[in-house]
Amino acid sequence: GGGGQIGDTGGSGDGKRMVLIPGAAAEPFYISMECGFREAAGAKGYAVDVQAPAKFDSTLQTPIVTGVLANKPGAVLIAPTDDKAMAGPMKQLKDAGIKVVEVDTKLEDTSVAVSTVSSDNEQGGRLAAQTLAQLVGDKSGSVLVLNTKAGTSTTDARAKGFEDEVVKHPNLRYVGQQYTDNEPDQAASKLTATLAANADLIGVFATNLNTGEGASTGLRNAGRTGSVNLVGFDASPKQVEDLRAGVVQALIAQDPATIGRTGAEQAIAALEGGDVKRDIETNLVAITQADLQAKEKYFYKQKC
Amino acid sequence: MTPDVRERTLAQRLLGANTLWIALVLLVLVAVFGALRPDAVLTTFTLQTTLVETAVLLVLSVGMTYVIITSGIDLSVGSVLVFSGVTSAMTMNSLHGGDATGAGWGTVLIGLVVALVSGAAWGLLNGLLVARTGIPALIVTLGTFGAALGAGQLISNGSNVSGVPAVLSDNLGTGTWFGVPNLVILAALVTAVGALVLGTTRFGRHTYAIGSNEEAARRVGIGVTGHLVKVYLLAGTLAGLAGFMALAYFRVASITGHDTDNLNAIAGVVLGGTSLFGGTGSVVGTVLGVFIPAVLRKGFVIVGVNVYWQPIAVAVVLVAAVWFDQSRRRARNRR
Amino acid sequence: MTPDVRERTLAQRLLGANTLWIALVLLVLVAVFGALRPDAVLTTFTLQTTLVETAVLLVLSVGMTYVIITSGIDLSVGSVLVFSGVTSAMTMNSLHGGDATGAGWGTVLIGLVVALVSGAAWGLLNGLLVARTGIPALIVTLGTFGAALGAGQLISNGSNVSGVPAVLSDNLGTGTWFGVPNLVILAALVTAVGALVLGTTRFGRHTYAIGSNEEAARRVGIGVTGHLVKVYLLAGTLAGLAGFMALAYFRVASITGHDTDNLNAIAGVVLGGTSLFGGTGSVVGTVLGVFIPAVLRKGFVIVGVNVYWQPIAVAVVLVAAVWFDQSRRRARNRR
Amino acid sequence: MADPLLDARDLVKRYGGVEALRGASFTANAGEVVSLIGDNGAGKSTLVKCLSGVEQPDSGTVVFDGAEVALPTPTAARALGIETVYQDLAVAPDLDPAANLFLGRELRKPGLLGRLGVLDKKEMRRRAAASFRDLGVALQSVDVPIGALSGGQRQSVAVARSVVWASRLVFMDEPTAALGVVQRERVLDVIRRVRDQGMAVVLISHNMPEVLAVSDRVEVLRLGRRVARFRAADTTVEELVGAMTGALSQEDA
Amino acid sequence: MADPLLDARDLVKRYGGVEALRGASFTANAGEVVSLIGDNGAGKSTLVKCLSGVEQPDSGTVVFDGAEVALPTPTAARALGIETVYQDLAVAPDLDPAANLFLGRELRKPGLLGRLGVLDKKEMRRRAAASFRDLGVALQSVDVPIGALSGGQRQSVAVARSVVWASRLVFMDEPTAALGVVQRERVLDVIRRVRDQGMAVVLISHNMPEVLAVSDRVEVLRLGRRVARFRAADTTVEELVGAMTGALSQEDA
Ligand SMILES: Nc1ncnc2c1ncn2[C@@H]1O[C@H](COP(=O)(O)OP(=O)(O)OP(=O)(O)O)[C@@H](O)[C@H]1O
Ligand SMILES: Nc1ncnc2c1ncn2[C@@H]1O[C@H](COP(=O)(O)OP(=O)(O)OP(=O)(O)O)[C@@H](O)[C@H]1O
Ligand SMILES: [Mg+2]
Ligand SMILES: [Mg+2]
Repeated sequence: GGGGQIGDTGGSGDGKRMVLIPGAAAEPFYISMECGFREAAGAKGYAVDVQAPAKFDSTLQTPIVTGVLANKPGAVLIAPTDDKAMAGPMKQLKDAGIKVVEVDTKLEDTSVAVSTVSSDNEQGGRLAAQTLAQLVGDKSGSVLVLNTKAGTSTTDARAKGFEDEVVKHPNLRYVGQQYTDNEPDQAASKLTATLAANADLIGVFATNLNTGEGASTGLRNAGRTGSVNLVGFDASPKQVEDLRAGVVQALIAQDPATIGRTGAEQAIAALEGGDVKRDIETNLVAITQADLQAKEKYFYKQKC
Repeated sequence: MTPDVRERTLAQRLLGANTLWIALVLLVLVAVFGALRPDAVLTTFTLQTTLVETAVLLVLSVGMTYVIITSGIDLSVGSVLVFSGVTSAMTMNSLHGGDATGAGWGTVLIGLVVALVSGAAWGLLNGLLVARTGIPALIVTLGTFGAALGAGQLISNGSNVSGVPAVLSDNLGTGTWFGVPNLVILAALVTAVGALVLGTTRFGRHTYAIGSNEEAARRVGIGVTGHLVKVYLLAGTLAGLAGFMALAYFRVASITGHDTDNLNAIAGVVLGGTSLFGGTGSVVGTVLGVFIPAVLRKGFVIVGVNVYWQPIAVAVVLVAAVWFDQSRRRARNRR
Repeated sequence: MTPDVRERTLAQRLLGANTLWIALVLLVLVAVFGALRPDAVLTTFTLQTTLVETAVLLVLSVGMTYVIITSGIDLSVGSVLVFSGVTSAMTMNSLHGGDATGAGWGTVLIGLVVALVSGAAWGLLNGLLVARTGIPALIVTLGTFGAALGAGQLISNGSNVSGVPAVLSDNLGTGTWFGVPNLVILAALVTAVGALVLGTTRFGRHTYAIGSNEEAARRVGIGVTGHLVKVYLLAGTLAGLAGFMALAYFRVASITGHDTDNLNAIAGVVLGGTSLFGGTGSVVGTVLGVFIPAVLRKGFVIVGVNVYWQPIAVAVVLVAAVWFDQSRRRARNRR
Repeated sequence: MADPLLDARDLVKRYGGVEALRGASFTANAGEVVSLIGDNGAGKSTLVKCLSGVEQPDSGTVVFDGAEVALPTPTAARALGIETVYQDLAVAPDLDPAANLFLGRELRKPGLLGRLGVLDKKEMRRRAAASFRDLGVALQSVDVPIGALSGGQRQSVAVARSVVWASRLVFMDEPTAALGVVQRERVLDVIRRVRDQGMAVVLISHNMPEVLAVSDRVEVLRLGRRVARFRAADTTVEELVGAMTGALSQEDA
Repeated sequence: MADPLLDARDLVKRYGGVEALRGASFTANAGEVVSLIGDNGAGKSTLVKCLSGVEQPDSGTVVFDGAEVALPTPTAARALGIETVYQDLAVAPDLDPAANLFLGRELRKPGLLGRLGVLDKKEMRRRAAASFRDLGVALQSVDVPIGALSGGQRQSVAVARSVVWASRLVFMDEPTAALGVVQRERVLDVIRRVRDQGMAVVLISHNMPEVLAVSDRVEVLRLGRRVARFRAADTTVEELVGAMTGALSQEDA
């Protein structure tokens, strides 16, 4: 007779407060998202708070969700770090009457959030492959994917999209992906090792910031900057600078500020009884040196 | 010449207990956070979630306590947890046509056995290598740390495994019993048994003896090799159980996010007064040592400390807690 | 009754050297990979890149060798590296109007000093806490591990700092001298000095003595507290230097990606024959111990081992190498 | 004379370049105290370690009770009824005296609990206290770790442990070195008592009067080899010292 | 009589609930060997530790050379010219004998290298070999770690270390316990020589004949208190044993 579920004991909270729980602290992507969020929520007179896990990791994000839950805000914007593992904690948010809006990433279980604002990572990977194929033209050679850690859903999706697309280009020989533990020095080392084994390497897709930085370091050490086309993901200031300097040939950028802004708007709509759209997709763009100026608005920010 | 043999009184024992002061630190922490945000901290909900989020780590740390008391170390626990979760989830899925979400207790039981056996296998490997070859435990378990994770990725083809039976996650994962989360009850049981075995049995005594002076233990005829194998086997099996618990709680066998479980477990054990050089320590201390960082992190989130300040604050309190504990203990010895 | 005192011959010393067998392991590894892919492995390019990619870790490991010989441990090195890189890069930037890319040697020199001082400061903190308070080194440095990273994030507001002077990255970062990367020359210098100081000086002797029997060292009048502070200070300063080197190499002060530097450095040191219980070890061993995993990782990518098998293969070779080393050494002692 | 209980022949033991034993032989008979003496570094402790399974000799044979035996581990030696007080004591410094006395042979509670491995700490403490009283050891407190005891107290624990458990042979490597006058007498009494129960006792000591007082026979080791054997009744301190220092040596030792 | 070199009064030292010293006093004069004797656990080693800066007494005063001194660290004691052979030897087991002999006082190479801290290992080894020869210690190899030496060899290293460096007072806590007959004589010779150089030597030993042979005075500790003092020439083994066991006690000790 003593059975029950965690969180059965509820209460009511502060409806004029919103919390953003990004996937990780300190990433320009999430900082840009935070900027959009603060701007939109602040404009409507909401108190805002941001609680980020130190790393993109569901075991670190879970205690934050429950900690935030203890404070009972009106709405929570969250980038779930795992599409299943975060379902439990996020469901608790919902059960406590908090409006949940997913930003950037989403749960497999679509019944938890009132709205999802995201860009499609797999689509981004495909875009990367297309961009690389354009950069290479009709030259042929090997291409490599530098991924982070096995099991990281976002970067795995990017790699998968790339893989699906790259095989459609017969002049590009896909040599597979290497995991780097998200450490720049491993990325550099694995890149130079691949170069040693495949002298005809002409393209590299680095699935996030750290792998991109490691890859450019590796290429620089090998003296192959420029001759091997490096496509990065995201557009943090350093990456943009590298693109400008010709270290990186293309970047696949998301639009985090819009995600944050739209997420806040959806949350407010849900709280105030407005119109809530269940799924919103934001743009992904490929930036190359040629259209650098034109796409300035997609650059990520270090601070608001 | 008559032996002047006195036993210590209960009060002396309690005051002398290595765990008293660190327990005090924990109490103070809770009191401080409670005073800052009584509405959010001192609630059943916060208590429940703090306990449940620490349950998995606690189970890992109980095994780690044994290992460290033998003056060994086990860096592999986090990876073994991942491996066991993956094998368990995949077995359950394959028994139930690829998705075990709707599976029954029978499947869950098989999953549990698979998790335990997977963990035990890695533990056995660790134990055999450490006990028989003279390779430092750090190297052996650093090896299995990488290998178990790699094996888990290999089996799951690099992605998280879902399809955890709902009966498992609803009951063990998030269920409660008179308000106490079932996961916490399980962890408490494991901890209690671990503490009793260590404190009152021959097995526990030999664990201390080996850590205190391995050569002496060998010379008095303790089967040091066999005992060490058993200790690592225990740590591995508990890591397997922890993997199963994580499966129930997170509803997915995640292959990321357990890189620092080993350091967290070690820190909890050492914080609880167990010496890295072996020979002394207790499971009760470990419990306290595991909860201090957990309470801190939780408290800081609730109180709303800036994310970048959080690790700094945790570090300061951690070091201060041990400092306090150490100087209290020293004062007691000087008394 | 006349003392039968013999000195060992050079050959005996060499054969007796603890590092001989692990050096052999490294040679065998290179030979095997070389035989499998002679065109890709035995090239100047692969040699250069392997050396340069290991340079930063090597500098960290030299400091770690000292710490472990005193029977301590330093988990904070990776975070201190990050912190030093951040402070150094930000100082250079602020001296040059927000972007130091075009800055000259003067700015670089100031950046170097800032990196060293930042590292030294954390080292000093570690040293003071370990030596004066009796808090286990594991706890102290686990604390500073979190705190230094948090402080780095706080200062940089959580993001990577770019704007590294081109003169720095072009010269130290990617420059070579008669084909040898400058970064490697720097690391080799640090290592050589580290090895000489440990092996031939009073400072080195005291380091061994403290690790071998701290109480004995104290009783013969060695300033154990001061010495320990110096050892952690050294490790911190070298981590600062490593941070500066990483800055030159990556052209950015990264915040993430150094979580496992500590374990990598410790593994290298232990692989090189230094005991975690202190008192024995050598810098030469550490060099070999650092290169074995580096060569393995590189070799497996070149040879084209499946990504999921790579960590498993690394683990197996790592454990096998130490096993071989151990049993050879034991055989030598039995000879 | 009856067959010796223990007969070791031509044991050789090298540590790296150091030859600790260079063909050492040694004999012990049941019901007799035999002293093993020799200079520092003569190889006495090494011999004891080889005969109690702690170290493996590089060559040589060991005959126990008429049969050639191998002693690969201390457990093998203990199984034959051989107990040893090691010179370096081999105690667990973090455990208390009672725990050390019963180490490896802990008493368990009666009944189910015992079968589960639960220790009977009270009984062990009681018996330990009795053993210590027997040896004249005064302890101010029984639950301090043994590492905090005085040198002599620690040695008494090691001695107590060996005589409690031995059934055939006891090696005692300098058991009285750190003992006070009274405790030393007690230990010598214990040695005689053990001998009278029919066991063999091998005593290593640098105290010649003590050696002559308690032993039936004396064997002398020098530079890793047996160089002389004496009946205690027929010899003098001078003769023993002469044998140890090489001034005197016997052909057939 | 001149003022004593060292005069300790009413030292109390507690470890948790254990009272190791309960108001112990002790006196040593320059140019004299004074033996400190007592039962196991009487507090002798504790007293030595308190007087050599290793432990801090809870109360009591220490007068050295006419002035009250505090001995917060071993270094403070060494600065006063006090050296100690500890019962637990306090050597670094991983270092070789020469390194242990010179530990904390390493010789450096002449010139710049020396100023940089570079050790003169050869010279240290040479001098160490000479010291060991002096004490009659035979080592098969000088570069094995001291942990691999025989018990007596290790003890000789500790003794050598103390007499090489002392200038005013040497505490020797059971320095001969593990020594062979010859080495023991050498150490006693060394003790006399040191005394004749005008230093004070404090000898702790359980070997009464040895105590009477080498000392000028004897002080007896019992249950943490000084219970008797004797001139060695005027006393007997029986009297000493009586004092140690409590059968005999002096009013004004
Ligand atoms: N593990 C070891 N490694 C190297 N040499 C060793 C080792 N053990 C012993 N020896 C050497 O072997 C010789 C014999 O040592 P052993 O301990 O047997 O002497 P002992 O007769 O017991 O001396 P003591 O009376 O001083 O105890 C010594 O020269 C010692 O240095
Ligand atoms: N660190 C400690 N903790 C607790 N008790 C201690 C400690 N050190 C010594 N004692 C106790 O203090 C008493 C005196 O010990 P001490 O070593 O001074 O004796 P001792 O006279 O040197 O004896 P021995 O002749 O056996 O060496 C003993 O009862 C011992 O158990
Ligand atoms: Mg011996
Ligand atoms: Mg003593």
